[in-house]
Amino acid sequence: MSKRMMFVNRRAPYGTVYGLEALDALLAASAFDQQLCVAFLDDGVYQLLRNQNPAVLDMKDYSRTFAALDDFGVDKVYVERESILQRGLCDADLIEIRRENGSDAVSIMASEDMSRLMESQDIILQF
Amino acid sequence: MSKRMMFVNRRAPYGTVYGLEALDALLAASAFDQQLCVAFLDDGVYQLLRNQNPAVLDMKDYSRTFAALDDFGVDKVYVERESILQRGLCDADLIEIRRENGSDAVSIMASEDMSRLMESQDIILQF
Amino acid sequence: MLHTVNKTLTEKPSLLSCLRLAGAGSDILLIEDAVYSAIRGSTGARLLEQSRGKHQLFALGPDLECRGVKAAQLIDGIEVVDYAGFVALAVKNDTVHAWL
Amino acid sequence: MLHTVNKTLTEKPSLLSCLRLAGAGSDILLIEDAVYSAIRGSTGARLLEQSRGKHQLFALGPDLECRGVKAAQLIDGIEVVDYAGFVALAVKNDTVHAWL
Amino acid sequence: MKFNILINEGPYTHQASDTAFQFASAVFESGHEVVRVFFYHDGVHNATRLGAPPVDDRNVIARWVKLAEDYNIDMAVCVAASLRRGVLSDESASQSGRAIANLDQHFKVAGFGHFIEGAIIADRTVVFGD
Amino acid sequence: MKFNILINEGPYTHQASDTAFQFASAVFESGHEVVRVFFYHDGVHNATRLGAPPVDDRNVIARWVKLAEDYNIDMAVCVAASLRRGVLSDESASQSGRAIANLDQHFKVAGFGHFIEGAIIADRTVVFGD
Repeated sequence: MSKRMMFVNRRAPYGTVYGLEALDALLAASAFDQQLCVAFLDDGVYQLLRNQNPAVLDMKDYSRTFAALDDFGVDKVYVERESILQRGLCDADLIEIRRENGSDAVSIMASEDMSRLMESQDIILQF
Repeated sequence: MSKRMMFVNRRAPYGTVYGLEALDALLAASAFDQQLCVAFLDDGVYQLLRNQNPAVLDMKDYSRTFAALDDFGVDKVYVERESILQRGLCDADLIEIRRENGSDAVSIMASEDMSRLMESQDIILQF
Repeated sequence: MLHTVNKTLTEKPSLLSCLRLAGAGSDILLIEDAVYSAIRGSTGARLLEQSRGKHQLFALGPDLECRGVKAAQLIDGIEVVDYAGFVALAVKNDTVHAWL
Repeated sequence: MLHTVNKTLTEKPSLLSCLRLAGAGSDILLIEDAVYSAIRGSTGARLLEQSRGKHQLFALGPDLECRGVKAAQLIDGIEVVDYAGFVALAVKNDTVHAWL
Repeated sequence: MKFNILINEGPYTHQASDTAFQFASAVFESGHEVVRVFFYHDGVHNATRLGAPPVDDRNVIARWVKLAEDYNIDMAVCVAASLRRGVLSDESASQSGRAIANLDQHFKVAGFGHFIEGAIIADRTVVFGD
Repeated sequence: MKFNILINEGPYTHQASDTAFQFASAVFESGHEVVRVFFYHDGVHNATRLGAPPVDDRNVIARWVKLAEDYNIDMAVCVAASLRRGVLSDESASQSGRAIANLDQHFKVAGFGHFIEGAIIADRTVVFGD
């Protein structure tokens, strides 16, 4: 019986390594036959900004891997709308993540819906 | 020509090691002939609460050393009043720190005075 | 679901996110530095007081004692538990969700 | 005095403490994650806008570029500097005060 | 009931490892068991055998080792996180061309999948971080 | 102008060491000099010689070593902070009864007073942390 596992990103990229290592962890988890999803809220939404260029600081642009999440069997990406708005951002500022069939893997949702989704998980890991 | 150096504690004790290591650093600095002072603001004021008992978690009660700061030549301790009040605390909740001559080493001051004091330093180290 | 929070609001805003997203009826346990947020009159306590109807609130006793915070200083409606109580809460709830 | 801040308000409230305690006329440089706080419409930006008369505001360009934040997204009155500009600010001011 | 534990921060600097240790001890005292403790991010520093804390302080690593021995807990550090931070087993040392290793022998090196496997077999997963 | 630098966090986990490195490089490019870099708290992990980051990532420690060699920077880790965290020189290893040491040879071990001395002789002290 597989478990519902949510990987929650709440921190900005580059200032700390948590975002990068969260993605490493998610990819490792994708090898198991579980029901995985990934969520971005609070400063975690900054991880999805377009046009990142960490090469300027000799760092890796791991945000490019988000576009390939479906290849790893992770096809559900949830983003909290309030977290986007509170940061002066809008949906169009975020990168697109599509499934192999072309459909949008990203659901931008209100806090209440994010809350319900969280409550339905078996395992929640925050990074 | 000696320099004015301020050690600023802005973090709570025990949740992280910064407070303990700030005190170690302050004592090491006291061996040099500089004008040292120590300030507590934001969550740093929790370091001065009475009746700490970290032995319950097998940790060291380094707050006891504050009472002996004068022995190390540190006789100026500044605390921001706003930081105390914002935490539901009052002056009486804090430990006493006295100089060898019996006078009170602690000055509890308003933000504006703390600001002026900070601006007069040559070196400021936050922990 | 059991939610754990380990920082004060003035260290990190994770308590805020927890209170925004924790479902009604879930348990919230304050551990480590978060126990300071239960002190009456603090910014954290005012938020916690508003959420008492929605959540059952707990604070870890050894973290309170370590920091010199007495039960009398806490807002009403916070139950103090020891590590065995933390384990019991983790057993009672299907999921333990740490807000980091 | 040059004050540096390296976190967003939603990570740690150090920008709040910096703005409360930095003396009038001092320079404030946003580095690392703090550069997000200069984005127009964010909580941090609203605070920064109120303090523009009191402080000269700077943001570290490489940290903006790294994170995909464009100059056009920033509030007015923020000067973008590179690391050489950071050094120049540290030379110009007698003291560099990092808010951690 | 079976517990699976994740520790994300190093010893001393953050309280995470202390809290996890007290929690794990209470799990056994309550008649349950901790089947696995996995160390991620800076948590891998909990597995060094070179730590020499002051004699008047607790020894966080020694405490984990004793608990693991007493109750047969599986303790593992993440391979990628530990390579990055210089926590090496004999094997990872020789693979990365280093003459010495600093991983305490009571810990093993494993991929993050080892933690996920723990999460699947355990009844509860509890995370300690900062 | 002479700069004295304090680094309070370990490599990779926090950006502090990266920012300090970029700043230090710019100090030299601007015609000034960094006389001393002192590593405190988790900053002592910047001095390990066992770090093996992924090949497609920067090597934070190697970068410091090269800069220190190019410009003759004095780099030191705090003795108390490094003992606690298991970053040992040959001398501190033998004093604490360990057979091996993991401190890179380009760093020395010193008391926090070494940093204070740097603050006294330098024109500016700049701190990088989290």
